[in-house]
Amino acid sequence: MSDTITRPIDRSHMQVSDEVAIDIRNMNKWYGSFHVLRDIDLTVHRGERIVIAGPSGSGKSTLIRCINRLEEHQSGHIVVDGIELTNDIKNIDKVRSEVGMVFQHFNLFPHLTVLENCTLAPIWVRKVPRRQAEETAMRFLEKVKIPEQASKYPGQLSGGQQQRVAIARSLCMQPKIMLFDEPTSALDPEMIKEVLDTMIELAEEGMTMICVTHEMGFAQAVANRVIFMDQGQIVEQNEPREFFNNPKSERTKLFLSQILGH
Amino acid sequence: MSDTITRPIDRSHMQVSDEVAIDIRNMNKWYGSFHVLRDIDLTVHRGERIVIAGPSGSGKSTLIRCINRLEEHQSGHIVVDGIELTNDIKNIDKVRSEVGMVFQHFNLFPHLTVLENCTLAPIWVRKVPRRQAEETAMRFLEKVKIPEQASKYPGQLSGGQQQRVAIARSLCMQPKIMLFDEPTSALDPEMIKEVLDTMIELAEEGMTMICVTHEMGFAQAVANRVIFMDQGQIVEQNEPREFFNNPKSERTKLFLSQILGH
Amino acid sequence: DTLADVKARGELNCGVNTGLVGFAAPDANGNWTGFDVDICKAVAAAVLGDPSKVKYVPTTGQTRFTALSSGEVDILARNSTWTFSRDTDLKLDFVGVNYYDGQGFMVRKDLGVTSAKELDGATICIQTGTTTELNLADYFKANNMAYQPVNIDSNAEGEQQYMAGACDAYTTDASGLAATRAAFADPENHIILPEIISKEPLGPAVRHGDSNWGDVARWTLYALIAAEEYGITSKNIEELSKSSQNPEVQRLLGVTDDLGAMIGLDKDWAKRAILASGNYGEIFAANIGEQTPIGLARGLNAQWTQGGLMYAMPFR
Amino acid sequence: MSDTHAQTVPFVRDTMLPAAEPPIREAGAVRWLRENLFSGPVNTVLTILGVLVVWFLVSHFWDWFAHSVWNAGSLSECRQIIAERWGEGARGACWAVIRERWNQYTYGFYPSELYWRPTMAFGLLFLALAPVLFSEAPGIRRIVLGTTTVLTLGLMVALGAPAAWLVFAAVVLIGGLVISERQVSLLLVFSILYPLMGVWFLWGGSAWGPIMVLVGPVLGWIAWRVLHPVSSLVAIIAALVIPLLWWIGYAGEAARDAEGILSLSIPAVASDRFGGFLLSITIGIAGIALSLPLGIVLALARRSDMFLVKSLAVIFIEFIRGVPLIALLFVASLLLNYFLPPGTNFDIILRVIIMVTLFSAAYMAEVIRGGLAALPKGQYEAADALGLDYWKAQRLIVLPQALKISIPGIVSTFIGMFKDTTLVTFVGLYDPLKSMSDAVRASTSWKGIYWEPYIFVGFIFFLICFGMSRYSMYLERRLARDHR
Amino acid sequence: MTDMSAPANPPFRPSMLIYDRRYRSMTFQVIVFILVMALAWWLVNNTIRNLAALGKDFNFGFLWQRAGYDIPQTPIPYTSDDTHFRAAVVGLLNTLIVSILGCIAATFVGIIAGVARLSNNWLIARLMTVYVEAFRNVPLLLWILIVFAVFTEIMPPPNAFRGDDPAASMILFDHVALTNRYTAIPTLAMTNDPGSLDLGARITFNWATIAFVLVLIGGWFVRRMIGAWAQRVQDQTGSRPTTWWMSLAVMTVPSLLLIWFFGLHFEAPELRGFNFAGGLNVQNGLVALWLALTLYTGAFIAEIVRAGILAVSRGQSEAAFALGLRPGRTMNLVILPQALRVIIPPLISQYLNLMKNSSLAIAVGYMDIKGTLGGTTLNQTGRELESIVLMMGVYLVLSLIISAGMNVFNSRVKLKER
Ligand SMILES: Nc1ncnc2c1ncn2[C@@H]1O[C@H](COP(=O)(O)OP(=O)(O)OP(=O)(O)O)[C@@H](O)[C@H]1O
Ligand SMILES: Nc1ncnc2c1ncn2[C@@H]1O[C@H](COP(=O)(O)OP(=O)(O)OP(=O)(O)O)[C@@H](O)[C@H]1O
Ligand SMILES: [Mg+2]
Ligand SMILES: [Mg+2]
Repeated sequence: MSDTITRPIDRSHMQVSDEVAIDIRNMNKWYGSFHVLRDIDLTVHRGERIVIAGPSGSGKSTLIRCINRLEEHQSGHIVVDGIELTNDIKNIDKVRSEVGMVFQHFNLFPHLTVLENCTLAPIWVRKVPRRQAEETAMRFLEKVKIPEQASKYPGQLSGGQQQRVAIARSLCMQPKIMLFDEPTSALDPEMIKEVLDTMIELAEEGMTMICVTHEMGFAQAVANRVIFMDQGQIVEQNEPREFFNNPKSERTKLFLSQILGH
Repeated sequence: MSDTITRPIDRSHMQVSDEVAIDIRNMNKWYGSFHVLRDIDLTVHRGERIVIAGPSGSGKSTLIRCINRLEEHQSGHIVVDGIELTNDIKNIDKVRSEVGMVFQHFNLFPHLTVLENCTLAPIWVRKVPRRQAEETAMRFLEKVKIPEQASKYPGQLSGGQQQRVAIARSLCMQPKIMLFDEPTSALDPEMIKEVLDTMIELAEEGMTMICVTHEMGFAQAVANRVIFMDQGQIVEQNEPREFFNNPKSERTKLFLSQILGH
Repeated sequence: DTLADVKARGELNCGVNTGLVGFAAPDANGNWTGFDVDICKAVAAAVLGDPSKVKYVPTTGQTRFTALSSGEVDILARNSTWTFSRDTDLKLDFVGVNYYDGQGFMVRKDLGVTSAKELDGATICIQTGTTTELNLADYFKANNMAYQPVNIDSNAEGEQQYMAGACDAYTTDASGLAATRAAFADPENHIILPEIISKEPLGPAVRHGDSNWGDVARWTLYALIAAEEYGITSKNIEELSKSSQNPEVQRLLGVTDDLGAMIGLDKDWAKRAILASGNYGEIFAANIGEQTPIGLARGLNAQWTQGGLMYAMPFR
Repeated sequence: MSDTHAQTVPFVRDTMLPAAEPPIREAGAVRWLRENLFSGPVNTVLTILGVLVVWFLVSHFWDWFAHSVWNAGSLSECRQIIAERWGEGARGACWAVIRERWNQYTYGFYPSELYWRPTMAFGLLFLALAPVLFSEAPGIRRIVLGTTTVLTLGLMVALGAPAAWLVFAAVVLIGGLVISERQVSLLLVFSILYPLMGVWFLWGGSAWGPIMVLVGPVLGWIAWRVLHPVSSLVAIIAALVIPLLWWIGYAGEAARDAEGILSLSIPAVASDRFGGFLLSITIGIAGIALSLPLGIVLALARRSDMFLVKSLAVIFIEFIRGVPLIALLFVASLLLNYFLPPGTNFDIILRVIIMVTLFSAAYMAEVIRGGLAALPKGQYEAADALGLDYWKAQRLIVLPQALKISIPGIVSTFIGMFKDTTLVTFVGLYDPLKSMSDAVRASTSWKGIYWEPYIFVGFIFFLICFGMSRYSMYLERRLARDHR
Repeated sequence: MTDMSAPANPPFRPSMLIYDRRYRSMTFQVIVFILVMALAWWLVNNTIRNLAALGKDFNFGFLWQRAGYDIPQTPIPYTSDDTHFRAAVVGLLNTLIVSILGCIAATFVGIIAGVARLSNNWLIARLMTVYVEAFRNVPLLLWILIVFAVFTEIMPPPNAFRGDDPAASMILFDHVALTNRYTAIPTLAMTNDPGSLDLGARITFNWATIAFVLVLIGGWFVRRMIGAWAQRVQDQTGSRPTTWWMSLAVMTVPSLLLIWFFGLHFEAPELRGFNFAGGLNVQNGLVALWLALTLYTGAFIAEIVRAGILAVSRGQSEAAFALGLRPGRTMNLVILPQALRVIIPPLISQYLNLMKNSSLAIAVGYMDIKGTLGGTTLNQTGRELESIVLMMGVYLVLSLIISAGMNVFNSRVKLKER
């Protein structure tokens, strides 16, 4: 499936700054007595684009869901944009409005139009006037190339369009960081490309991104770093070319052979 | 999707005998006043593997459902294994226990375990002792490569596994003919392969099969004949290589360009 | 303090029957009329100066006493029998008797029964939640007879059952029987058996523990009875209050002595009460007397001077 | 081995066959009869049985219905007319009782010169419901509102409503119709104000009462606006406490004072004059309007992960659902006064409404809980990820969807509750079914009439409930379509 | 989990009560708890003050006083000399009788109507639709009154059976008389009466009854054993022996023997005096209530059954047919087991509703617990608080028992899924 990325990518804006966007130290998480995440250490710099890969059940989703506190971690520290994630609701709210998230199943609000989906959070969380929120929303809908769908309901759109709306919805909060959890895996092959293109465009603009995906073409094209997880641990991380051509650990090799051979 | 068939196929057993398994003559069927099947003539020999293709709504499902009398035809004759399908309940019963059918949505019985799904019909229809029925069932479950799931419930299995159980369930009645109605179209791509492999194995053993499918790779690999239907009629039939490389009718060409271009 | 409450509210809450022709029933427009209703009017007139300032609260046999004790109604004028346990255990105070009644039976003439003693094995309709239920059980037990009760929760339903022949006899207070029979299309085909199996002194009741209010209710009732005794009617009352020389009448009508002040009312309280719907005799005649369809004779309810039991305590 | 067999002659069809007509036994009435009535021996027997049942019913009841009398002053007159028209011994229905007591059945003992008030209140109710019930079906909404407007105004004229109020009703209804064509959501304001308005129309008295009640939330909102920048906690507490204090402390007084300054009174009608369908509908509507919010709160509480809150909700719901409504009504009429401070004594209708509300709120909570459970978890997560807090997420994302899913359940709860309003007869209120019919039968002229009142009342209930259940089916179908 | 280095807990600040997720829910719960307790205290306090003001107390002693009223239909011996408590028990038993009979009959009616509504017979399906809609959209109270009225207005009074040329006659070989008061049915009498087992409190069971119950239970067990045996044979040989005649014999023969042994026979009711005697007179109140509850609840059950059957997708029966199963077997082995999972939970809540609705007995004078404890007893003693609390408690316990049963069932049949 690596052939989905077709056009040459402009990497001119994709520079990584020294500022730390996310800092995870020694983080552990359990579900009951099941140890899902073990001693995760990860620093993400502003402007970095990270792809997380790994077998099913390895804890990829859990990791990124910890970053905006959809899941609570039990030990260690997560600092996002300088704010430590604790049980303090104010901090959580602040982090969540800095971090956008796109889910595998889009999770659009079916009872609201596309435009309303996009303006909801700016209006109610950021307290932006409606007029202005709608203008911003239209701008982002244009960016994801579906401004003409603004007044439709999500149920009337195709999967790829829905996912792009989901991306626009997150962008409307003008987040500093975007998290993607397998954004293309629920889509039909033709639609995958639409969504990946949108994501590449974002990457070109220098957005800090963490993306769980098995689209290796995408990883090679845009990622600064690929992280491979297994059994709740980060097994290997490297820049993409090295990662694909010259994996270090046995597990990674096995995984890559399955993914690419398929 | 033609790349799903990877391994070389052993065609040594796949010989077609002269015996007629199914003979359909001049068959017509209406739903109310809608003429679904028009003048169908089709002879299937023992050991033949037939793939039926055609646009949606062309009557493919209806045709194969007529063969085991899930639908009644209104004129013409259908003779299965020497038995004419009429309203005679005994004949219908006889035909149904000779003909296995696999549905698009598996239709496993969710309240029974996999093993019970497989033994239900042998015990109650064929009056096989339970012990023996279970042994047979385990044999077929092994053949479809999921003997270890025997005591689970269908709801606990993945789609591909469920479809393989459905195949095993049909096989347990040791039918002479198997009908498949788009057996893979409700499955995720990785699971399609599992099911197709199972079907290829069956084909290699010389089972008479009629399969409605759009998996052209499968058709090319195992079919003796591809039948193309449109508007309730058989528009073209040919051996697979000819059918794909050199379609005669305009409709077939159009259809193939859509399917393969995709 | 109920009196003050009523005055402050400007309205008297009066508990009445949900519908018993002659005693209390709403007409098609919701205007209440009847023997018990007139008691309410008299009390309202005495206390508030206006007989129309009454809110009628229809109560069923089951809800009536609670309505009173919970304060939902100020006075219960709903043909309720004065009994020991009600007066004591139920914490009610009966203020007097406005109708001396007794429980009787009504049967169809063609049943051929002439005495209650012949009712052994009969099916009998009774209204639940009344003393009749208890009296009936006691009477049949005492006479060593069996019966099958049919417990019905409203008077109308009971009549319906009786008329359809679902019970051989219908039992309730004799007054009720008469009222019911009077309303039948064929009253001549039904007879009321001679036996009266219980004493049913019916009277208005108030909550236990508020003697002031009890006094107001009691003496309003007596004022109506006394008025009849002294010949004061709603027609001649104005004239009498000016001309009568009878000292008791003068006291009653507030010409001399201010009896009203002693119960927290003004001088003219009794006059207004009598004016509301007339004296006891007038009320009786207008609602249930012989001229009405119900056609009850005064009987026990005649003035003591006429050989009856109606006896107002002296106004002094 | 050859795997291309001699039999697989290539075949191409050059001319497509046209569709043919089905054979005769597959079409028309013959087919219909064969498939629907006589498709086997069992079915044939059933059909014959069914015909027999229908025949039995018709033959036994037809003459009674056919011999209907609509115009008579009493039952005996009715019987006389029947005997005259259809001969001695003929049976017949005497609908004259309905004709004569029509107003009593509809309005109870409501003062007849004020009949127009409940009529207007009922008409305006549809305007208030339109943006909720028919928000996405402008066609149906137009028909409903148009009919309501015409009917309400017509009836009001017929009932002799004062001209000023006629103008008022006309302005509101026609204005509503116009607004609903432009932007339905604006009508929601009217929906929110309607309960107080409806109460005022029905019970009358000074308009200042409802207005002062309304002032409470306004004060709360102002307090919240003012205090929010200081501290959101204080703001929330103030927004909750100030309206309460206002209602308990000053609202009554303020209403009296305002009335003194500027009188806005219409004649008051006491609760005991309510009866018949007016009573049923009043209790029903009040019950649904109050039980819905309470049900939502209970449902949210029951799904909460706070143990105490959840247990309280469970206990309450299971308790209410475990006892018969009639027992609760007896609590309302017999016990409620025990539970309140000595000396409080409030309207029996209000008490019944409270109990009916609690009762249906428990059922409503279960219905809404089902709706909440049907929402995919992703919706909650998406709301969280966007930074919406609990209440905002509930209000903007969860409830709008959950309520929509639950509407069929809510409607059937309402049907059940509306039917149950007949039970108020056991606490001495004049419901249309038993008390009112008993009252009618207690009069000399209609004594002994039995079936007609029951059939009439049953028919009206059937119309209303059947209408509602059809509405919910329509909604179910529409929702099924909306959800892809 | 021992190795987890907990994040350095920030020191506690009061603002954390609101802003810290862990404390916030606690704060909220404490507030709710205080409010609820305050409300409860307020209610209880009011009640105490009100009772004191009225000079009443809260005391269940009245239950042991003489009741003084009669009850038409008593499943256990009861006279007006018995206590209010016994009256309440009679009421409770009456509630249970009508509820259980109602549940059984409503289930039958509901299943038949539900299946008939799905029938491909147009006429039957339409008739059932009319039935279901009529009962679901009209208040139950009205149906009770109408059914009751049908009995009182249309059935003949007992004395119509009198005379040489009676206006009415008994049905079922002169054994049953339908009157406008009751249905007189025959009682069972024995020539060899074995006497009764006395349980005290004047509650007795005839030994013959006990013998029948035991024989039936025993027969049921034997039947199950036969079933298990048939299953074993089928498992071994593949063909299932026909067992219905064995089951039938096991269920009937011992009972027939007992009937012969005890000399059991019907004693037909006979008109004596005003009423029928010698048989059992089943009050019309009970019959009407039972019938109305049955038809009303049956309409709801019909919808549940219909929905349950529709919930099993068509694919299931097609798959079964394709395997060669006959329609009857398909119903038993495939459709019903799945439909029942869908049907039974709402079915049980209908049972609950029926039990609660039986409190409308008050409308037809059937003395259930609402009629005795919550009606006459309450009224005669004026103990409304105690009576109603007790009565609600009884209903609550009954409901909880039923819903506990439902929960057990639900957790047992839950489909296993991923
Ligand atoms: N709520 C939960 N309770 C208990 N265990 C859970 C929960 N959510 C996830 N898990 C388990 O935690 C592990 C990690 O799950 P996670 O969803 O993070 O995996 P993943 O790497 O994203 O896999 P996939 O590629 O399938 O999405 C899995 O074994 C899963 O079964
Ligand atoms: N029960 C039915 N009643 C009426 N029309 C039907 C029925 N079942 C199918 N049809 C119609 O008959 C035609 C043929 O249906 P069929 O399911 O055989 O098509 P198909 O070739 O299998 O299509 P698909 O690829 O979508 O499965 C379609 O137009 C369909 O709408
Ligand atoms: Mg995942
Ligand atoms: Mg198909």
